Amino acid sequence: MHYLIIGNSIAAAAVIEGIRSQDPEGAITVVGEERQACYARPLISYLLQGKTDEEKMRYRDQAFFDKHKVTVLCETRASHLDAGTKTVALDDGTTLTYDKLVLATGSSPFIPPMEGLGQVKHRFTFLTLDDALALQQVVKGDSRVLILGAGLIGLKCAEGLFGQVRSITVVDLAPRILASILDEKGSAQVQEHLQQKGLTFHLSDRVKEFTANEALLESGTIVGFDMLVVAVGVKPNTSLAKEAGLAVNRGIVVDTSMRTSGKDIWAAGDCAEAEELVSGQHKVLPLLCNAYLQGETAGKDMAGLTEPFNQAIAMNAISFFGLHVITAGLYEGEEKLFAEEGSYKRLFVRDNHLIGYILIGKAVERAGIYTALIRNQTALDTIDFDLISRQPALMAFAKSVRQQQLGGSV
Amino acid sequence: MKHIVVKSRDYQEVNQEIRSTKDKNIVLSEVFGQRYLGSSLKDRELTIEGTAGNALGCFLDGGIITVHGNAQDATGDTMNDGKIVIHGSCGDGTGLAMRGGAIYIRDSSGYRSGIHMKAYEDKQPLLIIGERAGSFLGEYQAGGTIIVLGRNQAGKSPVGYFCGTGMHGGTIYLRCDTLPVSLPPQVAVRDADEADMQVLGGLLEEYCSLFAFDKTELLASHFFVLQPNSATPYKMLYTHV
Amino acid sequence: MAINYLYPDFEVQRNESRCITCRVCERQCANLVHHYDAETGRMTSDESLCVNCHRCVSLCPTRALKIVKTDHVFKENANWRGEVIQDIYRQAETGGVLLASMGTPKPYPVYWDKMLINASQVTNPSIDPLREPMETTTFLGKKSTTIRRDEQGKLITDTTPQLKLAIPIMFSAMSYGSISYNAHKSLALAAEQLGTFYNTGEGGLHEDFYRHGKNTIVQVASGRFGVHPGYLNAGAAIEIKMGQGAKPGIGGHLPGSKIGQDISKTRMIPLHSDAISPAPHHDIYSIEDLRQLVYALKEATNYTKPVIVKVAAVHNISAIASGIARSGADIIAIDGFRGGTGAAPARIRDNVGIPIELALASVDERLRAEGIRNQVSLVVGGSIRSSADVIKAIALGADAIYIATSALIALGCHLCRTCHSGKCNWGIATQNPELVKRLNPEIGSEHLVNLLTAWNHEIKEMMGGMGINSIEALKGNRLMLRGIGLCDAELRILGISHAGA
Amino acid sequence: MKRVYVNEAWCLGCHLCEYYCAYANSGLTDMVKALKDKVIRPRLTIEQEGTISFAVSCRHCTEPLCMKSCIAGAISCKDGLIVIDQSKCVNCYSCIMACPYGALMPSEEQVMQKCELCATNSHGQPVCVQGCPNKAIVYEER
Amino acid sequence: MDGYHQHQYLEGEVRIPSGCAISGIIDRSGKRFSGSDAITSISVMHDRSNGLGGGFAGYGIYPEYEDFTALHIFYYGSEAKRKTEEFLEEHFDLINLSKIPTEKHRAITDEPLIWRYFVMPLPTKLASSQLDEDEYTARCVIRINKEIDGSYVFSSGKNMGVFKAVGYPEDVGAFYRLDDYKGYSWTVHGRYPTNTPGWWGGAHPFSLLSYSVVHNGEISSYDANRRFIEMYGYACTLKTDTEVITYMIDYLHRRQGLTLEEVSSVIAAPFWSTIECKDEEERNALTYLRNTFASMLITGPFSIILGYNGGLMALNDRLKLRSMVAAEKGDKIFIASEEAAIRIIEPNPDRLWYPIGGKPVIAELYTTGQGGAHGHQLPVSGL
Repeated sequence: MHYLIIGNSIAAAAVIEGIRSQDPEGAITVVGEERQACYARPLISYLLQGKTDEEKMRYRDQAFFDKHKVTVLCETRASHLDAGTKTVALDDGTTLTYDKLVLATGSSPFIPPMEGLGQVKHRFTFLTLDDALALQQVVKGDSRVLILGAGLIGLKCAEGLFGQVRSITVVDLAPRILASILDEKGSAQVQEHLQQKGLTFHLSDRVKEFTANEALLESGTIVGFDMLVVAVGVKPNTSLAKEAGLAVNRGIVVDTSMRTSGKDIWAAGDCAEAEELVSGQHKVLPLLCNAYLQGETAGKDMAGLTEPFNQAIAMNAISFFGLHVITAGLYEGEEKLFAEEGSYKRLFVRDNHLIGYILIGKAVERAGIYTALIRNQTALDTIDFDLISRQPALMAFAKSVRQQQLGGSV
Repeated sequence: MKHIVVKSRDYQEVNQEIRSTKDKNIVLSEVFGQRYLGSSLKDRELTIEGTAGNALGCFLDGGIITVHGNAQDATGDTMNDGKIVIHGSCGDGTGLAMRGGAIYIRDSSGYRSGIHMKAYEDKQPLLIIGERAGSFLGEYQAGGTIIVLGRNQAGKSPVGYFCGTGMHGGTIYLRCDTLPVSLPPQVAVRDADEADMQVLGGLLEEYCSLFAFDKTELLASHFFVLQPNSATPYKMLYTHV
Repeated sequence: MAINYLYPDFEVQRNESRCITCRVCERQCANLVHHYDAETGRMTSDESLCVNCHRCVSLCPTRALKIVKTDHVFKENANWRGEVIQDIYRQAETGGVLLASMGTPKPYPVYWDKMLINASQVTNPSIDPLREPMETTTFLGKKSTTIRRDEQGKLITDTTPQLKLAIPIMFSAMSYGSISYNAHKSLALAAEQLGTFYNTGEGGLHEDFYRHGKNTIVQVASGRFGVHPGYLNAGAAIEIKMGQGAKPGIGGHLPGSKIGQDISKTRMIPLHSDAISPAPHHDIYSIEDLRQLVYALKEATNYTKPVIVKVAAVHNISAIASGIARSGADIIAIDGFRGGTGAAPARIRDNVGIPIELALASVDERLRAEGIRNQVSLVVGGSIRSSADVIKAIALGADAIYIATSALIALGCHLCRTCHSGKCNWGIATQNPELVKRLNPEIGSEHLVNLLTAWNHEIKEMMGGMGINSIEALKGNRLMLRGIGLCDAELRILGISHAGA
Repeated sequence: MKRVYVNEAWCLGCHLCEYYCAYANSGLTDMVKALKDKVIRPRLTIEQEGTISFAVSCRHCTEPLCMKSCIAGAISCKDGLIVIDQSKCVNCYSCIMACPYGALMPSEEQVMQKCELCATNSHGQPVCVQGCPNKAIVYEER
Repeated sequence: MDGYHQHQYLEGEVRIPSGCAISGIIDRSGKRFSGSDAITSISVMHDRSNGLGGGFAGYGIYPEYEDFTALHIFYYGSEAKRKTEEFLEEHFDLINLSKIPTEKHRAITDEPLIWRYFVMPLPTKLASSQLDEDEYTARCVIRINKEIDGSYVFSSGKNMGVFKAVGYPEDVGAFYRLDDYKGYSWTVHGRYPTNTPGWWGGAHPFSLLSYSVVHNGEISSYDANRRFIEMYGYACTLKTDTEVITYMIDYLHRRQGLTLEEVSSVIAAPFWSTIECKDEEERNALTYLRNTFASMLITGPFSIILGYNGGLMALNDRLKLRSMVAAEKGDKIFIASEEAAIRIIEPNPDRLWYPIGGKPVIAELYTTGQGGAHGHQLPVSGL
């Protein structure tokens, strides 16, 4: 039995663990494009900040691969997948055959066409370790940084660079920051926090034209910069799948066992498009937690244990300069709002279920209890919702449930 | 060879005569229960014909005592070294606090045999009983080895009640198919394994040749091995004022 | 507010350098002694509310607390002592009868402490209880007076019903109501594990505890609370309570405020109505009436349960015991005047009755003199504090011992003697659910089992020292006792010689 | 595996477990020194409402969502014990988002902490259990 | 009271624990033999005595008076004798009275007056007492011992007699000229009391009616036993273990009608753990006996030989803390503290065994009992 994993990040590590929980012997090969061994991409902003280093960033160390008897091919790109012959061609000219394949190819930055972009000398994306290292190379104390995109990646990049550069300006087309995960009030609160720190925002705006060191915005504003980071979004890496004729929408379509439409081919992580629990729709959820759970599910399924994973929900835990934000699910239906000094909480309820929340500041404590309400689709009339909406607490559950949770099996 | 006819003579007199004689071999005949015969004897061989009295060979320190007949109570009391061979049976308290040497009994022994037997370094006492032993065998045993061969017992347990009670060291081997009743909680029992049989083979060598028993036949039977659970059975008993 | 003559008995001493303001003292004091002062960030206390129960002291994780006796004094007076004066103040102010809890604190002689136990030397071997069999199994009940045989000459062995105790110690009567559900449960679980018995007291048997019936003695007292045929048949024995050591001749009452749902159901009386136990049984005004009740209970239980008659130790106890022995009772329980109680008038508790040691000695001797000692078993209680007390009681002639205060102490009681307040911080003498919860029966029963297991070990060691390996050979074996510092009259009553003689 | 289990019937809401926990994980040998005049950060939480109270701490799940959500690979399972490598933690709160018991919280040093059954401090045995006066928290195999 | 006793505690004024040697012989065919074997046997165990007491019981020694109670009485002074004889005449027909023949022995001193009476209860007195003859006699004996100062009945059975004194037992045997008596069974005792007074009455055997007990050991249950048995009309005047054992056996065997095996399972009751192992019927019986007569359990080390008309019973405490050996040769059964004490009179027994603790060895005349020596045994083979 030969398991082949294309991609060497979180999903890949989880696939390995999934396989090995069932099959201690089958051969496993990992093909990864990057130089570095398996690491967690979200950590790159912390690398810039100096909160971690390359060594600590490793998601699984070499001993992990040794223990699980995994062959890792780094800096190797899979160039072609033939589902019929069950072969994968590598860009070094060799071909690997597989019995079972998982595509964990992740995603790539999306760079929209922009006039004059080619003239910009220090131009970066911010997704990989190499991106961060390249950025680090040119950062100087007097650098002016322009970041396109006020989403998670752009702002984490801003936080990573903060203090090491002269100025940071963020431009986004949307009228508010973190528009994909926050509501207006939440955005405003975070924005205020960031502005207090010294970040400059140009929202509802876009770059019309670049020169070497300036960007002319549509509003007419001219922003001078020494370094440019483009962080407007990512797109799933689906080309291998498409070539092989697998069903692909935005991402590679998979079922709850992470099987693609192709025989003996699974997909997991940022490249995959699976059903989201709350909406019931197929979505790409580029979240580390999902990547892991999908990878684990795929790995187990490949090795013979089918344990469907159907609890994927959109969620994010992020912090900027000590201000923590945790969000999950959909922002629809009835809502309950609790806002006070330094704390913001909005809960979304539909049909007797919690379907989403936004928590900022102190309100993030024990957020997982809310997450579990969404995940487990707990009927709210079985718990003391009044109590739990004030404060996430097991107290809100019936005594028997508490006994099960705290005194029973886990 | 010195020959003493004992009959109704006072034990002090007899023991005095034993001590004062130069002969290596001494034979006592017509013995009727005189006490302390062979007490703390060293380097000498004593042969007794008749009934050896209480505390035969007490504090024995290397001598060899052979009895043709039975011995009474407390045979080998606190013996340190040497050998006592009984061509017959013993009364109660045989091998009391024995801490070296060997007692070989052809037939049976009474209550409390091997009580408080103990071992230290090269002092490894051995008590072998051919047929059966009374209750409280190996009571308080702290070391050494007791073997009961259960001859002529038809596989039934060859010991009485409360075998090994208070045991906190040493080993008891019982040759039988049925465990004794009322074994105390301090005692762990197991079936003898290959290694035990090896040990037994060594320990029974001299015994079998002395009484002309068939060692192979004896070893062909099932043995139980009794050992203490703990060397400190009292540890959990106390709290401090 | 009027003048308050009373100064608090105790002072709460808090070591500020150790206090970490965890506030456990505040949370755990039902008397509301401790408070957290947010302004200073420090704990404060109101000692006038303190009953010295040590709950806060025991739970303080840094041992920052201790309770000390106040050094505030009245002018010294050997006759008009401070406590005497304070009692007068209390009564003058309220017009009330002084109420108190647990056994008398007065310094009467404790004869247990004036008796010494024998041990073997040379002529007789002492016995090690860890290896040799050492028996404490005790049967309570009437023994046959003559041997009967069937036609084949075989012994007829059907004795009257007996209680078999693995250890000669039982938990004496404490009602559900006077003590908590969890205290009762602790006793029931421990009795079951130990192979002995606990006693319902007169409060009936909670439905949850019927399952412990084979280790339960059900009590029938003057109030007859919760008594019905199912109850009588639920236990292993029935005890008729005539009196109690702490308050001979006195009834009792559990105030309606304590009669909550559960207790109301168990006692079978209306919610929040007083539970009144009259001083006498109103069907027993004489000894022959006692016989009538004894046999009524035997009839109701088809002669399957031994009947115990419990009386307080009073002056003519030996004559009373003789009468009880002839009433058909199987077991006589005698409660000495140092016995405890949930609530008793202080003057009665402290002044009525006689010590159990003397009562026991004289009852045992009297029953023997009359040749009827074997027709009845004798159980004594009333401040048995240790295994040595047990040994001495049995050597004086008791078959078994009742303990209650010792058991409560094992459960955590610190003898603050304010049971009557209902605010027991240890969850024992209270019905407040928040306080009751503090006594986890798993811990409670474990402590009781530990205590009696330890006592039993000590009993066995002492028996072994005397060369006795069965408890029955100790019973009434007064040669094993010697008096120390006792006068002739005391020695004569106890039936023992003075040490050295 | 032995775990800490909670029986709320016996929880008195005395909060001693929290103090013992904070002390045990303080690295100091003197409780007073460790806790006096400090805001404590215990690794377990007493939930209290009216007369009900109970302690909540890490359940050491066999399928630990915190571990699976940790972006830094800082949470791992060692023989059933879920432990945090605080040197790897970047304080992103993904674990807080994931844990259905709300059993993780930031330490004073702003990295995540949680109950590690005192296996990783000098006490070796859960101190909350030892300090509980009423066996409302027990440490056992179930 | 004589001078000797005025300066010392009397037996009975203090409790005297003692260790000892015992021996017993019975010829089950009823053939009578002299007391010399018993003397020889006990002399081997000289070291177990200390000269403060020795004594014998012989059964079948008065065939010519077998229907009469033989009273052996010590008198300290003629006043005691006068009072006692007055009492006897009031209650009994006196058939024969004489001094018991003795031979001066230098080791036996301070002897009291030693008299023997063969008596039968006065029929009218007996009838009005509503008692049987044994009970009537026993009560009279107890009354004399309790109430008449200086007088002590030390033997009161039929066709049997106790002979005892202060001294070594072999000397006591010679003093009483036991060579001249012939009996089918003999028991003998050498005493090692650990307290000073050696009083003639305090020597063993202790006897009531035809029961006689020799005893080796010291019981720890003494006062529990005494206070219990005294409820039933016995007065333990001597404060010795043997006295209380004798009374208990009398009570259980004669008055309650228990068999000797049942008596043994009361006074040397098996441990509860042992009782638990028995089948239901035996378990019930043992539980019943132990529970009913709980206060008659004897604890502490003891080995006794009970003599009675027609047999001997030997019994060890249940832990067998005292030694005891039994042997058989033809019609004879031997029991002794030490094997040598048997070998000296019978060097080649047919079999020899160690009785088990708590289990009686009972040997009876073929004519009166089962004739065998039965009971549980720890056999010694190879003889």
